[in-house]
Amino acid sequence: MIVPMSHILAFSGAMFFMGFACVLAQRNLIMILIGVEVMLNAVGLTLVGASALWGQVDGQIFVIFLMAMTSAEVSISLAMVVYLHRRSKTLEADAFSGMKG
Amino acid sequence: MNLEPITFPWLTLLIVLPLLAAALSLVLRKHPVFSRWLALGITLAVLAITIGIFIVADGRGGWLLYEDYPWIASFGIRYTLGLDGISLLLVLLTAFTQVLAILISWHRKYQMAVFYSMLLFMEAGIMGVFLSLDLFLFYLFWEVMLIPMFFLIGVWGHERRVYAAVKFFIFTMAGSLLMLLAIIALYLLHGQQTGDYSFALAALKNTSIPPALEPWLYAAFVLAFAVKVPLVPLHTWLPDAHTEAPTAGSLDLAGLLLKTGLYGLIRIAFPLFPEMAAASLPLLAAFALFGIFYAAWIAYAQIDAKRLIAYSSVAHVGFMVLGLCAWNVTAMEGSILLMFSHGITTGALFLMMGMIHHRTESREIGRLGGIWGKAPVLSAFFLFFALASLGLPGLNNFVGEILILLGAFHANPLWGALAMGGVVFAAAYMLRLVQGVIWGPSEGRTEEITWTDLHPRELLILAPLAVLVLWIGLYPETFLAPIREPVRNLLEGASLVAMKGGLP
Amino acid sequence: MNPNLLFIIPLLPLAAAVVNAVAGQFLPRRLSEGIAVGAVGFSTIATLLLWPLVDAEGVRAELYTWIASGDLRIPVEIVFDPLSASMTLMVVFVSTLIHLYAVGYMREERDYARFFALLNLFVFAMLTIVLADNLLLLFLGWEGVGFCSYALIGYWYREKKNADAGRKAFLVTRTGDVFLGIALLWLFSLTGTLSITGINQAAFDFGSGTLLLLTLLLLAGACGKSAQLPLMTWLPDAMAGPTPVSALIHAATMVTAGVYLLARLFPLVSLSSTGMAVIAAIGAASALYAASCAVAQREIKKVLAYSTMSQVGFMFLAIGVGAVGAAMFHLFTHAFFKALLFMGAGCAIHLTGENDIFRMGGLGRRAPLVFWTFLAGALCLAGAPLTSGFFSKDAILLATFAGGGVFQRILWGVAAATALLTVFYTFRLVYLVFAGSPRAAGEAHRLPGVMRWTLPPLAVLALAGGLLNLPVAWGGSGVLNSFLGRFAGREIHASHALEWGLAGLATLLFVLGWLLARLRYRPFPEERISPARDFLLRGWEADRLVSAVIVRPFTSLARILWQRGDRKGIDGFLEGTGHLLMAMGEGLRRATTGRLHSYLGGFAWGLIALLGWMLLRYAF
Amino acid sequence: MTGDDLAALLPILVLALGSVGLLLIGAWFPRRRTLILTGVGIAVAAAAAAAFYTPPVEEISGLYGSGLYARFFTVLWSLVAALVLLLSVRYAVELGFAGGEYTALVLFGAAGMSLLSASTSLVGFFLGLEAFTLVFYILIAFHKGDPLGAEAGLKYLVLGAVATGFMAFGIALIYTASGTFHLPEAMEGITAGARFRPIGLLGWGMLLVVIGFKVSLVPFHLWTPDVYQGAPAPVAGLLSTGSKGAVFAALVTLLAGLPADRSDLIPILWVLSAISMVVGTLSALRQDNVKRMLAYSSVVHMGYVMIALLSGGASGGRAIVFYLVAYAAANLGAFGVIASLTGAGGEPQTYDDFQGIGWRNPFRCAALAIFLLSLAGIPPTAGFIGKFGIFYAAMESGYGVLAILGILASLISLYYYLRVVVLMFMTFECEVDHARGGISEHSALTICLGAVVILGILPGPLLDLIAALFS
Repeated sequence: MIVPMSHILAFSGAMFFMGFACVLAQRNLIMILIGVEVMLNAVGLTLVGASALWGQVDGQIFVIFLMAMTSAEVSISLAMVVYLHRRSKTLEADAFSGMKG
Repeated sequence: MNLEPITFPWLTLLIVLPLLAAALSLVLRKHPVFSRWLALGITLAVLAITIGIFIVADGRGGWLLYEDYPWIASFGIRYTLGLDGISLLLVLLTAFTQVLAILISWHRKYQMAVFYSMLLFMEAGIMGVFLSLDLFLFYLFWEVMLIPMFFLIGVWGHERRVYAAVKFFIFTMAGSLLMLLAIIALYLLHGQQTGDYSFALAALKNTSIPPALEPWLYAAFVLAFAVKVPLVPLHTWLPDAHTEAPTAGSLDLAGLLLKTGLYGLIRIAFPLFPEMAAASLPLLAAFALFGIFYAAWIAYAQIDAKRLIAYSSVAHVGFMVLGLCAWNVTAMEGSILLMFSHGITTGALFLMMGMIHHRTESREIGRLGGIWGKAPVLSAFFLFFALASLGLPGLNNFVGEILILLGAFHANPLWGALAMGGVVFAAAYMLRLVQGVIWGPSEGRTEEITWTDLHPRELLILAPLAVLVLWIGLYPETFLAPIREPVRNLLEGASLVAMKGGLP
Repeated sequence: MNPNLLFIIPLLPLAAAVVNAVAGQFLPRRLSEGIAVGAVGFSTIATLLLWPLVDAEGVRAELYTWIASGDLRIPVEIVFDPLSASMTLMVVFVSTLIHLYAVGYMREERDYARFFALLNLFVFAMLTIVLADNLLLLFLGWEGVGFCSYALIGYWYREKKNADAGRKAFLVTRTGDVFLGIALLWLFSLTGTLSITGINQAAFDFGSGTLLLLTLLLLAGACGKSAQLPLMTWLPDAMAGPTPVSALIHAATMVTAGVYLLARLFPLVSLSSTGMAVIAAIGAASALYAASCAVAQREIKKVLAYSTMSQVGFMFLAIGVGAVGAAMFHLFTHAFFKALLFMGAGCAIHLTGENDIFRMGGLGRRAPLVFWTFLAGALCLAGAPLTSGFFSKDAILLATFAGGGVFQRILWGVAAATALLTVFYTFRLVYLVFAGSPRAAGEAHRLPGVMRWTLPPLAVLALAGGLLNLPVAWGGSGVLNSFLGRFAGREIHASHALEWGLAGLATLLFVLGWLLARLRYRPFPEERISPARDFLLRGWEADRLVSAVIVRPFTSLARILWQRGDRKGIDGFLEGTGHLLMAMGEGLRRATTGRLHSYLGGFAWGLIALLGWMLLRYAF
Repeated sequence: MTGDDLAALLPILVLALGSVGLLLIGAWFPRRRTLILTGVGIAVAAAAAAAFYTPPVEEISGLYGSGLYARFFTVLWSLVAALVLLLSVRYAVELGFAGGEYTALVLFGAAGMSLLSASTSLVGFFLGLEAFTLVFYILIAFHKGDPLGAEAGLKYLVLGAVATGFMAFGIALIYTASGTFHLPEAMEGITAGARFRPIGLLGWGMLLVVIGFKVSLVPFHLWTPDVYQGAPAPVAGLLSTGSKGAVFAALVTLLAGLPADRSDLIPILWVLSAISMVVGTLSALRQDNVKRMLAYSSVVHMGYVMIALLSGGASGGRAIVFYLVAYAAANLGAFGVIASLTGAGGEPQTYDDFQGIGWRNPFRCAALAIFLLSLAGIPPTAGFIGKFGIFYAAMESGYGVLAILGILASLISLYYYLRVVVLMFMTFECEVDHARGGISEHSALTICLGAVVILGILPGPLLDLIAALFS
């Protein structure tokens, strides 16, 4: 393997946490979803790297699953975003706080 | 265990009959009159069975009746019921009390069928507690009986009923949950030592418990029972519950529920941990003595007549616990007899307060008074039971109390002497009650309403109680005979199960 | 004769009590009264018929075993020996007369069944005390008479005062009962039996400290029932009950139960000389105290109540100096003349509608029979020479004086002073009630014949009662003492000269007291109010003392324990815990803000904690 | 994939194909009642298939087990789905749900839960979990007219998506460390002796975040009350029972692969369990909305289950499974009662809505009372036996402190359970009529009630069956 696994892990880890940071920091729903997407892609990277490390295709197959799943999730997310926007004319995540306590 | 073949599951019948009737009564909610007669019929049937057993048993020792079936095999839980003299007395009391509870609630209007159903559930639960010999089963009944009581207080009680009901429930659960852990621990210890995973009381008695663990397990058991007894300072649920409960509920609470705690001490806590029990007796006695005075003292300050009687119960159970702590035949027999007697006298007082409250809609000592002039028969009964309660010789409580005192004095002169002082306190609050209710000028509520003296149904309730008061007071042998051998065995630490019994 | 027949004596009144209690209200009045009186009357006859059974050792009869548990066996067993037989006879006889009297006295009461039931029950309980051969059975009677006394004092329950008086009587006597009860527990613990005979036999083996304590406990019990210092405050209040009750319970029988108890257990009691001294001292002190109070009383029955207390004090003194015979002698004579006085007082109250002696007067002419019989009783009480009271009191004084030591001499002095006071207040009473002109304003009643005609027999008995135990010096043979035999206590060794000397002194005291009273009260004096009189009127402020030292602290402590202990303490702690939990819940509830980012924050913090822990785990 | 594999997947196929079929039919034939009842039939058929058809293989493609354990949970979740659908019949009509889609989603969710419970591979785990998570994204916000439903859906969606990221990353890390997705090899692969390898442990940490989120363990629980409140009651019932139970079922398999000494993981689980019990209990105290109270109560209950999970071993596993069944019956019943009381005015949620309704709706309120008592662990209900099993397991493996914490929590929890009972039966009688409930709801509630009571009195057969799952 040309790139050591530790590098891949470090990189994808960083990417993952950057995505998570995005989720935490951003207030806009779209941006939050983008953050999630980044996290998932970091996972894909790790899986591919590990797959190469172990010389198996299992990891890569899993990446395919992941992508399929992600697309499903994104479609639902976007539907939700549209629905919410139509209802309340805002995409501020924290605007939806009708329930608490 | 090689016991005689079981001819007929009488004991199961004692539990199942009320249970079925309760369920039926719930289903036929729309037919209260039917469920009333059903309830009366079933409780009478149960009473008849217990009296039958009592007569046939005729003071014999050992297990009079015994049933044992596997139940939850994977935990080694069995359905084991057994009846010896001690439980016989309490089962008899239960059956008897429950008939009165039905009768006193005869004209209750609100959700009548459910009310009777709760009373019947109660009966099943309490019977179960007095009969179980498997700790898991015991625990199950122990908690099951709380639920109907919770509803009885909460739905049909007086003004602060919800507070009282919730307090009652949480208080008693607080004690018993820890007991559950202790039961499991004991079970595991026994299983690990012998390979026999069983909750049977007889088996668990032979567990050798690590010295570091033993006090804690024992404390968990005692705590559970002490809350129910209740031992001061764990008693504050009782005045609220007794006061707010409907009459039948107060009757059951005072007459039966408190006894389950004492019964637990006798049947379970002491035999399971004989050494710990012996070591803890002085401490328990100190609490009991403190309780006798503390509760009596507080009773004296009460304005609400039911609350006064409730506190008097706390004082009385102090005597009973003291009797257990004396750990000799006389005191122990006195204790058990007093358990029975107290159920009758205090139950009767609650019944009478119910009758008075039914007429006057007041329980306040300051607003009652002078009832003798209006309803002499009722007042005479009231006076009679009050006297029994304050321990007048010749009436039932005296016998139990004097036996306890004699035994306690023998065990420790200071206990006996101090407890003897408690009788003045008893007289003080009881006479205050009598004074406030039946003597004095008839003012306030007494004057405002038109009085009817006891009607036949009420007379039917009170007359058997009065007969029992005199019976126990003058010829206690009938009720001492059945407990003689169980008490001796308990004191000698002999395993009860080793003996064979069985009615023909 | 079958000894079991003895049970008829107590059971007849019991049966009558039960009948009257259960069915009395439905029976015709005459029948109810007839049952009550008849039962006691038949008891008297039974006692006389069974009299031949008495022997020095006592005849026993057992009905059944009351309680049996472990080593304890309490049989319902009675013993008929000279002591109990003579006491029984006195009780049933006086009871019969008083029951008869009560028929007249309660003529206008509608609630007669309750009265007679209780009165009969009382007789049963009293007889149980007298006849019981077992301390626990005795205790049954002991508490039983306490209850009857309670219920009868509060018979007119509509007035709060009466009911309160009853309660006070019950509580104070029960305080004494506690000590008796402790003695009982201790005796059982020591001897393993509660049989009086057994205990008296076993008493020789007790240590002196034990004996002293036991004696003091028994004394305390006796003091409660007999209204001796310091448990005496209930007796004056007990006069709130109907007069027959006062006559029967609070003069003739129940209040002497303490004396009887000590007499029964004399073999035990006498072993402790210190204990005996305390008994004597209590008796003398009570006698003096009560006499001093009697001097200032205004209500006729309270004068008699204090005089009862005083006379019972004499009996205690007699027991204390070992003269059980003298004590019993005085007990009997006192029962006759005090019952007589109370019944006479009842007639006086009936005739004038008044209680206050300062508002009576002039009754001597209106009701000569009542006057003469009352005077007979008064002479006995005052100890006029040759009356029964003279002999019985003299026997006590003699026994005290003959005791020899300085202590006994002091007691004797006190007793003599008391005797003087007794004469004074007795004649004060006689003069105020019967002399002068009528001052009564109350409504007068006609006196039923049955009330009047019960007085003469008692008067005769009272005057002639001295013959019962006429001392040898007077030509008698001490019948009672020799009948009592071993129950009569110690022999009194005194010369005839001393006896005569003391009798002369007693006569002197009588004359002196009479003259003083005559001087002061023969012409009706205006009532003088002085602090000293008030002090005595209120019984040396004993009630106030008890109220300040015991009752009020008791009540307020009760409230404090309830409010501070139960409510604030235990419930407060629990509710506080509840509130704390609630507050924590509220805090956590606030933390759930509803905003998405705080939820994500929860994720982040959780993750940081997890990762942090793992880091720690690997770093170390 | 062989024919045997397909045969082994039969129950799942019934659910999934049925789901698809209903979705299609629903588009042309929008009879809600018929569709939903058909869905019930399909779920029952799936349950029957799982129960009575013994599959030819033990494992399907290295992803899912088809042994007794897997079949048991398939039966359980199919039945839960059937009950949820039964409870939804009237509810869906009342609120105008699209019957075909709703039913299809519930069935599909049940398939996902069954797969998750059966997973023997991290991939299977991921797919099963995601299958029903996606379903819930939609179901929670299914009531279009309800703004709270949308809000709940959003909250679940965002948090769920983040959680998915964590799960995937955790799985990736474990794969990196062990080189396999298959269980238990993957778990064996990330440990070296008694210790975890760092990356493996990191992966476990990530997984725990997700599990904590899915089963609502503190501090990942914050969404729970909002989502329960906003979601339609039957959906909340499915969410609180099925989704959590399935995760625990899978977790038992996951943990089984770890070596006996899990000292790296145990403190974490211990703390999670403890703070879940404490925080959940305290938070529930001050609620005035029954669904939120049930949400916090589920936090506490998952804390209890964690005790059993920690205890491990046969008794731990048995306790978990029994507890899940008991909890499912009671909790589903509780939400079912809320659903059945729902009328045109919306769901009765606040305590005020429950004030004094007991005697007007005796059967359902009595049932609710019994469900709550079961949740409180009071005999003779299934909840008691369940709790007994858990404390038993805890004591057996020496988690006495946790057991005592659990006891204290259940003691305090009595307060909020009883409060609802008190409100229903012990206050004045209310004059408002709630919905009377349809026959389907009543039958579903009867089934739940029967399960709660019968399992409380005669738990023996089920316990024996569960014991067989682990042998």
